[in-house]
Order: sequence, then C-alpha cells, then structure tokens
Amino acid sequence: MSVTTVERAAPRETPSPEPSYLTAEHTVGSWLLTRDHKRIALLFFASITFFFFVGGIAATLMRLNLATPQGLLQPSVYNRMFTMHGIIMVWFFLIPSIPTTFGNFFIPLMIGARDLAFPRVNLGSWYVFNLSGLVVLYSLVMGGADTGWTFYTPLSASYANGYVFAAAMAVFINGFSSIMTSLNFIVTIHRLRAPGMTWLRLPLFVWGIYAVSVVMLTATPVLAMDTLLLAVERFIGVGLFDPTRGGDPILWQHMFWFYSHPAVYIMILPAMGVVSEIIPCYARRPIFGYVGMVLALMAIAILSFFVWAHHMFVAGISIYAGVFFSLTTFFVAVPSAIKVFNWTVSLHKGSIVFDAPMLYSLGFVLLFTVGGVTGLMLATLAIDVGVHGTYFVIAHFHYIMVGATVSAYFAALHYWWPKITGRLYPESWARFAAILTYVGFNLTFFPQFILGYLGMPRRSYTYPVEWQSWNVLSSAGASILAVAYALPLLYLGWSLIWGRKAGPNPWGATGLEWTTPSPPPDHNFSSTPTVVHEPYLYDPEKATFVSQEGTRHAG
Amino acid sequence: MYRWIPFWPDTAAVNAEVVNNLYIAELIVSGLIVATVVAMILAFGVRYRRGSPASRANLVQKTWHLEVGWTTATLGAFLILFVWGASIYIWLFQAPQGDEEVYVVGKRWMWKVEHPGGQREINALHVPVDKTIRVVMGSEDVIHSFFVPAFRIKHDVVPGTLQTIWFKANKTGVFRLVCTQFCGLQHATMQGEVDVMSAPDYARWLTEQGVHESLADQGRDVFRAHGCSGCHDENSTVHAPSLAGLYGTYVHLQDGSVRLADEAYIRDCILNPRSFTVAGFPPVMPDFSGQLGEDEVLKLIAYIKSIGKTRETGR
Amino acid sequence: MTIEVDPRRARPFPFVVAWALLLLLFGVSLWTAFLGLGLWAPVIQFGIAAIQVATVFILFMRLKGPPSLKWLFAVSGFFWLLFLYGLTMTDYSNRKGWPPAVPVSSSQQVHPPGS
Amino acid sequence: MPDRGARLLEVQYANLAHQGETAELGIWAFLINETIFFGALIFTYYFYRLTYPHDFALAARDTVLWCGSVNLAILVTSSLTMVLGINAAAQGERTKMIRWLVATCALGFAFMLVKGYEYYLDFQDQVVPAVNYVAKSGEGPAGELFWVFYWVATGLHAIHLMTGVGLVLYMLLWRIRRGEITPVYYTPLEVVGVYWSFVDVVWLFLFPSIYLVGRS
Repeated sequence: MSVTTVERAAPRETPSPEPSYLTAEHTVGSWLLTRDHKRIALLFFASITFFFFVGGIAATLMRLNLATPQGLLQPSVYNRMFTMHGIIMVWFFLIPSIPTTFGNFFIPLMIGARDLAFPRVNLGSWYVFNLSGLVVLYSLVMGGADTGWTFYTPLSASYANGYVFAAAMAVFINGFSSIMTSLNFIVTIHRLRAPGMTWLRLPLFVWGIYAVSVVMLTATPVLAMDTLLLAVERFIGVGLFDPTRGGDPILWQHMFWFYSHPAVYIMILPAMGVVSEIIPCYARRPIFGYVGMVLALMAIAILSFFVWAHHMFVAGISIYAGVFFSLTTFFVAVPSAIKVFNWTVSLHKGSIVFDAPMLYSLGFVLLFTVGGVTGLMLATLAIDVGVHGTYFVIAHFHYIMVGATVSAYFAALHYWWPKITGRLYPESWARFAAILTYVGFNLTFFPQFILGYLGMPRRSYTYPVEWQSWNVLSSAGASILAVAYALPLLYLGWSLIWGRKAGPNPWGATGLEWTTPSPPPDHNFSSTPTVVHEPYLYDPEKATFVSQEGTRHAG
Repeated sequence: MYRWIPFWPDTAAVNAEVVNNLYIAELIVSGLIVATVVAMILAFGVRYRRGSPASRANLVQKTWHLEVGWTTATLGAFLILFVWGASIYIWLFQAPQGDEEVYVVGKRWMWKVEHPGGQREINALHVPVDKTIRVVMGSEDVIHSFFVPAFRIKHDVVPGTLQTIWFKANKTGVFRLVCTQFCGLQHATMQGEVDVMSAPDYARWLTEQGVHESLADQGRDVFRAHGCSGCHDENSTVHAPSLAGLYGTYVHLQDGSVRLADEAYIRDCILNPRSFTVAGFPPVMPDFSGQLGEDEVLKLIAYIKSIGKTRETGR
Repeated sequence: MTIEVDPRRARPFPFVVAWALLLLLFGVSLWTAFLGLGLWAPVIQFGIAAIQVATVFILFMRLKGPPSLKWLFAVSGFFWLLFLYGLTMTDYSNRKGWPPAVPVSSSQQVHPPGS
Repeated sequence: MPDRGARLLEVQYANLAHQGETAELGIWAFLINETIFFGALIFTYYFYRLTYPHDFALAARDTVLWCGSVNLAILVTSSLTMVLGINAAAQGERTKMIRWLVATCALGFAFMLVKGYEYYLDFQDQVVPAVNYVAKSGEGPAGELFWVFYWVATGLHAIHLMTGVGLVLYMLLWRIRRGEITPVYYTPLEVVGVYWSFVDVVWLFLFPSIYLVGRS
C-alpha cells in the first residue's frame, strides 16, 4: 500500500482546474432548479436560517413577557407565541437543521460519490419544505394556533379557536420533506459508497445521518396520520379523538409521542455525528471505541421507539405502562452514556487545539450530559409526577435541543465553513461567540430547573411574584444567547468577502471531503477515490495523519 | 428538615417527603456524573493541550472493560433510582379508600370542588391535616391537570372518565393548586388554594358553610327524579342488580370480565350501560348519557356509596 | 445487443396462478365472515389478508430470488408497526376506567368547525 | 440504441443496472413509510374495534359488501395486468406492453367508478359523519367513529390509487412515447408497478377491516 508523504505546504494559490460548484453557473434557474446536492444544501441553509430567526423572535417576545409577573403580552398573544415558537423551532429548524444542510452537502463527499441517489427527490424535498413553511407562516400571520406544539385534543380539535387546521397541515406537509430527505440518504449510503468504503470505514457523521434517516423514515408517517386525523376532526367537527363520542384523547398523545420522542432523537443523532467528527480532528487522535460509537448510534435509533409514553406518566395511562416505559427510558440512556464517555476519553493523549468548533463541541458534550442526566430524573416516575408540565421539563429539553443540537450545528458550521465557501473565518471572534453561547445558554436555562422544582407551570403567561428573580435571570441570559447566535452571522458573512482563502484541508482532517479542493467542483471527484483506511487516522505522537485514501500528511 | 437546602419548595405532605429524598438522591448521582465528565475534560484538556510535554505514546484506542464498566456502573445506580421511583409511583397512583373524599370537577379555567357534606367551593379546597384525602376528579371539557406543588402530586384530568389521586397533608397552611396541562386562554390563572386546617377548624369550617343537605341526600333526589329507583330499589319488581353495598365489591360482567365497583365503574354504568351489563341481567337499562350533568353523576355516585355504608352499619 | 430476458419474466403462467390464488383466498375470507366465528373471524380474515399480501409482495412486486435488501425494506415497515400496536397495549389492556363512558357535553363546543 | 441508454444514465451511477437497482431500493424505502402511514390508520381502527366491538359490528353492517368485493377483484386483476405489462416491456414487445398498461388504467378507473357509486349509496344511507349522519337504533356513539375511519381510509386509498393511475398515464404518454422504456432499462415502469401493487396491498388490508365486520 503506497504511502506518499506530502509536506503540508502553505495553501498554494494555483487556481483549481475546474470551476467550483459556486462559480459553475450563475443563473437564478441554476440555483432554483439545481440537482447538485451542494447547492440544495445551501438552499436549505437559507430556509432554515430564516425560520431560526422567526422562531427566535417568538422566543424573545416570550422571555420579555416573562421578565415581569404582569407581563408584556396579552394572554392570547402569549399562548400563540409559545405555540408557534414550538412548531417553527421543532419542525422548521431543529429537525432539518443538520441533515438537510450538512447531510446533503457532505454525505456524497464523505462516501466518495458524485451526488445523492435521487437528486430530483432532494430538490423536491426543499420545495415541499418551503410549501409547508408558507402554510405555517400563513397560520402565524393570520393569528397562529393556541394549543402548544403538542396539539393535545380535545382542546386542539374542538375548543381552540386559533388556526390549528393550518398549523396541523403545515406539520403534515413538512413530514414529507423529511421523508424525502431520509429516503435519499438511506439509499445513497447503501448503494453509492466508493470502492473500499466498507460499513466500518464510514465516518461517524455518515453513521449519524444513516441512523437519523432510519428514524425519520419510520417515525414521520405516524405523525402524518395523526395530524391528518386532527385536521379531519377539526374540519368536520367529528373525529377519532372526540371524548363526547367515546373517542380517547390519550390515543392522540400515544400516536403523537410515538413520533415526537423519536423526533427528539432525530434532532440529537446528527449532532452526535458532527461532534464525533470534530473532537478527533482537534484532539489529533482517533476516536475512542469507533465500533462502540456505531453500535450506540444504531441502538439509540432503535430504542427510541420504545420510550414514548414517558411523556404521559401523569396523563392517565395505566400504572404498568408507566413502569414499563420508565424502565425502557433508562435503557435508552445507556447508549448516550457510552457516547459521552467515548467523547471524553477521546481527548486522552491527544494534542488538543481549542479552536471554535472544538469549543462548541466540548460545550455540546457538557450540556448534553446535563440534559441527559435531568432526562433520567424525569424518567424516574415519582419525580416526573412532581415536575411534569413545569419549567423543569422546559429546561431539560432546551438543554438537549438548544444546548446540544444548536451548539453542534454551529460547530459543524464553523468546521465545514472553509470547505463550503473556500474562506477562513476570524478565529478569535469565533471562539468568543462559542464561549458566549455557552455562558448565555446556562444563564438562560439553569434557573428554569429551579423554577421547575418550585412548581412553576409551563405555558403560563404569568407567575407568582416571589419567582420573579429567577425569571429575570433567565430573560437576561436569553438576551446574551440572542447576541451569541447573531455573532456568527456577522463574522461568517464578513469572511465571505474578506476572509483568507482556505486550502483543501485547513484543519488537517482525514475525511474524503478534505481531499477535494474547497469549494469542491461540480461533480465532487474527478475520478472516484478508493478508500484504504478507516477514518480518524491521526497520530498525536508523530503529529501526522493519514487521509482515508492513503496519503500521509504532517500536522 | 429541608430548611438548610436553598431554594427548596415547601413540603407539606407525606408523599412529598418521600419524593424529596428521592430527588436529593437523584441530584447527588447526577451531580457525580456531570462532575466526572467536567473533571475528565478539564484534566485531559490541560494535560494534553498542543505543545504540552506529556507523552502521547501507546495511545489507547479501545478498551471494552473500561467502557462496559462505566456503563454498567451508571446503569446500576440509575436502576436503583428507577425501582425507588416506580414503587412511590405505584403507591401514589393507587388511591386507598381514605378518611375523607373530595370531588373535583375541572372546567375551563376553574376548579369546582364538592365535599360529601354538600359544601361547594370554587378554586379552593379545605382539607383536614393528617387525614388521607382521596380526590376524585373529572373534567367537563378539555384535559386539565390537578397539581399541588407542596404535596408533589399531579394527575391529568381527562374528559370522559374519572381519575383518583390521594394525599395526606402533614402541615397546616395554605398551598397553591395549579393546572399544568394547557387548557386554553386563561390556563395560567386556573389556580386555587389548598387550605390545610386542623381537625376542629375543619369541622367548624364545614358547619359554617350552612349547607345541610349532604351530597348523598342530593344524590337520592336525583336517583328518584330520573327513575333509577323504579328498577334498582329494594322492593321493585324489575329484575335489576341491587345497588346496596355495591361500592368496593367485584362485579361479574356479561362478557366474563370482572370489574371493581369504584367511582369510574359506577359512572360507566350510568352513562354507558350497554357495555357494562352485569352477568345474568338483561341489557335493558336506558342510556342516561344525554341527560345527566357531571355534577349529578357525582351526586349519584355519592348516594350509591352511601347505600353501601348504611347496610354495613345496619348489620 | 442481445436482449437477455430476465428468466423470472419469461412466462405469464406463474402470475396468472398467483392471481387465481388471491381471488380464491378472497372467497375464503368472505365465507368466514358469514360463519359466526365471533372473536376468531378477524384473526382468520387478517391472516388470509397477510397471505395475500405476501403473494403480491413476492410475485407481483418481484421480491422472488435471493433475499436482498429489498426484502429487509419490505418487512421493516410491518416490524415497526409492532412497536406501536404492541406497546400501546401495555396501556389500554389495564388502564382503570377504560373504555370511557361518554360524558355529557354540557358546555357546547365553543368552536364552529371549519375555521 | 446505446446513445439513448447513455443519456439515461445519471452521473453518480456506474452503469444502468446500478441505477435501476438503486431506483428500486428507493421505491421500497418509500413503501416502508407508506406501510407505517396506513398501519397507523389501521391502528386506530384496531384499537377502537377492541374497545367497542358491539358498536363497530352494528355500524359496519351498513357497508356495501358487494362494492368492496368487486373493487378487490378489480385491484387484484389490475396488479396482474401491471405485471404482465412489465413482462412485455422486459421482452421488448411494445404493443403488448401498451395494451396491458391501458388495461391497468381502465381497471383503475373502474375501481373509482364503483367506489363513487358506493359513496353515493352511503350518502343515501345517511352514514356520512357530520354532513349527513343518523345513528341507527341501538347503535352507541362509537358507530360514528367507525364511519370517520371508513371515510378517511377509503378517501386516502382513493387518492393513492389516483396517483397510481396518474403515474401509469405518465409512463404511457411520456416515457414510453419518448422511447425511454427499453428492454435494457425499464426500471421506471417497474417502480410504478411496485407502487401500484402496494396500493392493492393496502386494499387487501382495508377490505376485511371495513366490509367483513359484523356480517355474522
């Protein structure tokens, strides 16, 4: 196996022979009707950034309202704000955040393929996503739904008078977008791997996206059916969840959470994949227990379907179902514990560089650990009876969704920014933004754990005066977090024009995507690469690394 | 006992103390795990930062025993907490007979409380201290959730059936009652007070309400008004199951199943007789689901339970 | 360029036999509906439906031949449904107060359907 | 011939066989999603039938059995004609292929006609929830739940069938007319065939749950 040593030369300025995917064509049609997975990734990136800020505005209004007991918004406006914040953030930012942008862009590059299996289906997924975005914006502009993002019947079916039908249909249509994306990934990873890229040589990000796609493909249809039945019940006034006709409102909860708990794993699995890419690169050493990580990813994907009723311990389900689902929830925490352990030990004997992606990833590991551990508290039946429906639950899932997933999203954004745009971002600003995110986040959501155990119910626009100090602390933290999320927009935008040119491999990483010039040409690889090594072949002792197709580099 | 813990909610019920101990145990175990992860990240981060002299020789890529050890340790610790939590849950969610009973009906944005003695309250619940109070809850419209933070008890109130939960206050005082399942516009103000009083104060409070006709007596009037006595009375000619002493016994149904005659069962029989015909009786009972309000059903249940009691005292 | 024909497709005969088998099974299923089997009727009818579906899968959707990834995809849909059907039974089989009595809807629905 | 084959080959595939095989895997992956979609609907039916056996039996007695049976026969036959159409494509007999595909479309329309007539009968029978519903004597309120399931299930199935007919027409009027379906590469037709047979599979499950309840 010939190993050619290439000195890590300064990024020489030889113009790459082919034009990059950005400069290949310039017409609007070439963007809106593109079949190139890299351009579709950027289209998705634009859509979800827009929805991230729409959801963020709803969140800031809520935090302003909760800064004082008497509040800022009318009750009906606050109720619609938290509902739309939930719907937009869950379905229009978190679920598509990493798979549709970095998944679309890097899965073909990482497995050595020229494009995804079905490019037209991929573009269709973006258009279906935007269609559902229009429907949710219609529902938001016309007044929004006031049922909470969980749409519990019979409130959502017959008592709420907001735009529940439009919101439910938006979620229904959005389901198809994630199905089309996940279908594309599964078939691509099965069929289009480069020669030599066996299953155990796949980078962990590709495994993460594969696990997410399996969960998306099998969980989303149940939500589609659920929201369809709700829309039918809402539209004709008679439905399957109507207690006045013998229907069971808890049946809605069963089918909703059968989707929505795997959905929270849809949000965290790609984030785990991203962090498993970044930590070895900046610790300059192979990941600890690669096979253990792969098994943990797939175990989470499968076990996530057995735990959904831990959202319903006090909803009136039978005691034995409560005990059963509490037990399975403890077992689903085991793979997550393995992954946290492996990430931490992956720092052992490395030569660690604390760049921005690494800071975001370490922030991910810490916040995910706190989120996971409080999740186990909520899985303990007696504690859940005390804190269900209070701010303890809100703090728990924000630690996982915002603390872990959004930190990993920003980590991926910084880690792959040079490859996507060919530019390097200012390192000091990025580190400041990462630390500010971590501080702002903890200040926002840790007080809510205390409020939760004190008994402050969620989804209420007011609270007793004695808790104002905690809420003011939380609102202050929220403003810091808002700044920390806006900062990357500024300096990354700045780097687009004035940033230094990035060579093919600025961080010295081993993935196949780093063997292409950045930004990569239209068809990724001029000749299909053959893979010889497993991923993450870093050697901290001799400070060299071997990329997956066999060339050894210094650094 | 918990005064020395900062920011701790007040604890005013027997089960609240048990939950407190479990919560503290969870905090300790979770704190340990988070501390371990933070310590390891800091230690490795400092010791193996780029340019540090530490040796990187014979780097460990995979050791199953360390990984399996860490996982089984954490799983073992949490399974103990699971068993402890589950036992409290089963103890809490199987309401015993209780010394006192209270009927609570959740209606959009208010809690309507009815005591067996006929006293009615809105958004307030007066209970004696050191007594096991059994709360029977129903909802008239959407799903609410009966939550008293000081007692650490909570149960969703689902329209269509009756739910029961119990508590035993061990401290007098006024504690907040809250609805934690979003139920519409004024969900945030659907709150009330649980006023735990000593026994004499509670007795005096009951008499002050000035209502003489107990819930059971009101139930008897409803029982006669809707013609139930026509079939179910002692001396009626119609072949119908006798209701005397029914409460708390096991009933054999037509389809072979056996159901404990608790409030939910009696309510089902009144409103949906067809699916609960008792073995050996013709399914002729008319369907009352259109004519009886939630309060009247609760009154009938109180009356049917009272028939059971008088027979025992009679023996 | 020789047109090599997929051997599975040569003769229409096996497909016509499968078609006849499906209609026969349909007849049996119809017949069981009128036998008054009570609780066993749905079990048998859905069993026959499962056999019919298997026939359609294997022959009409060309799953015949060495087991491949398509088999896994064909079966995994039903496998996932087991989770939904099975685990909800832990709740409904012994939930207190189930099936619910139909309550009186004393406060009429405040919301006119259709908005 | 080879130039048309080359034009069909997409850039990310090694050869046409690779592309065809991947396309088939794609439709099967989509069918996982559809199986669970209809499976969740039949779950609500299975759950309510367990809970209210008596009401469901009474309500289901009013379904039009002969319509359901004729429709099942039509769909099973259309699966057969679809497969024979694909066989003809594989053997390169263009006219036989077109004849079988036209027969499949015709059977699809026949199904819609019978279904439409059945809906008309149901409307006469006043079993349309909320629009025109009268509960039969002795039937509890849960009967209406059965009819909500009936209309949602058969409506969704009809939409899927119309999509199937649309796909076959797309094949006939577009892909075959432009000569893209050749014995070397007929995978698009095979994908439509798999989807069509799946719609037939859904009806195989819906038939016993709707029409064979409460007949004895």
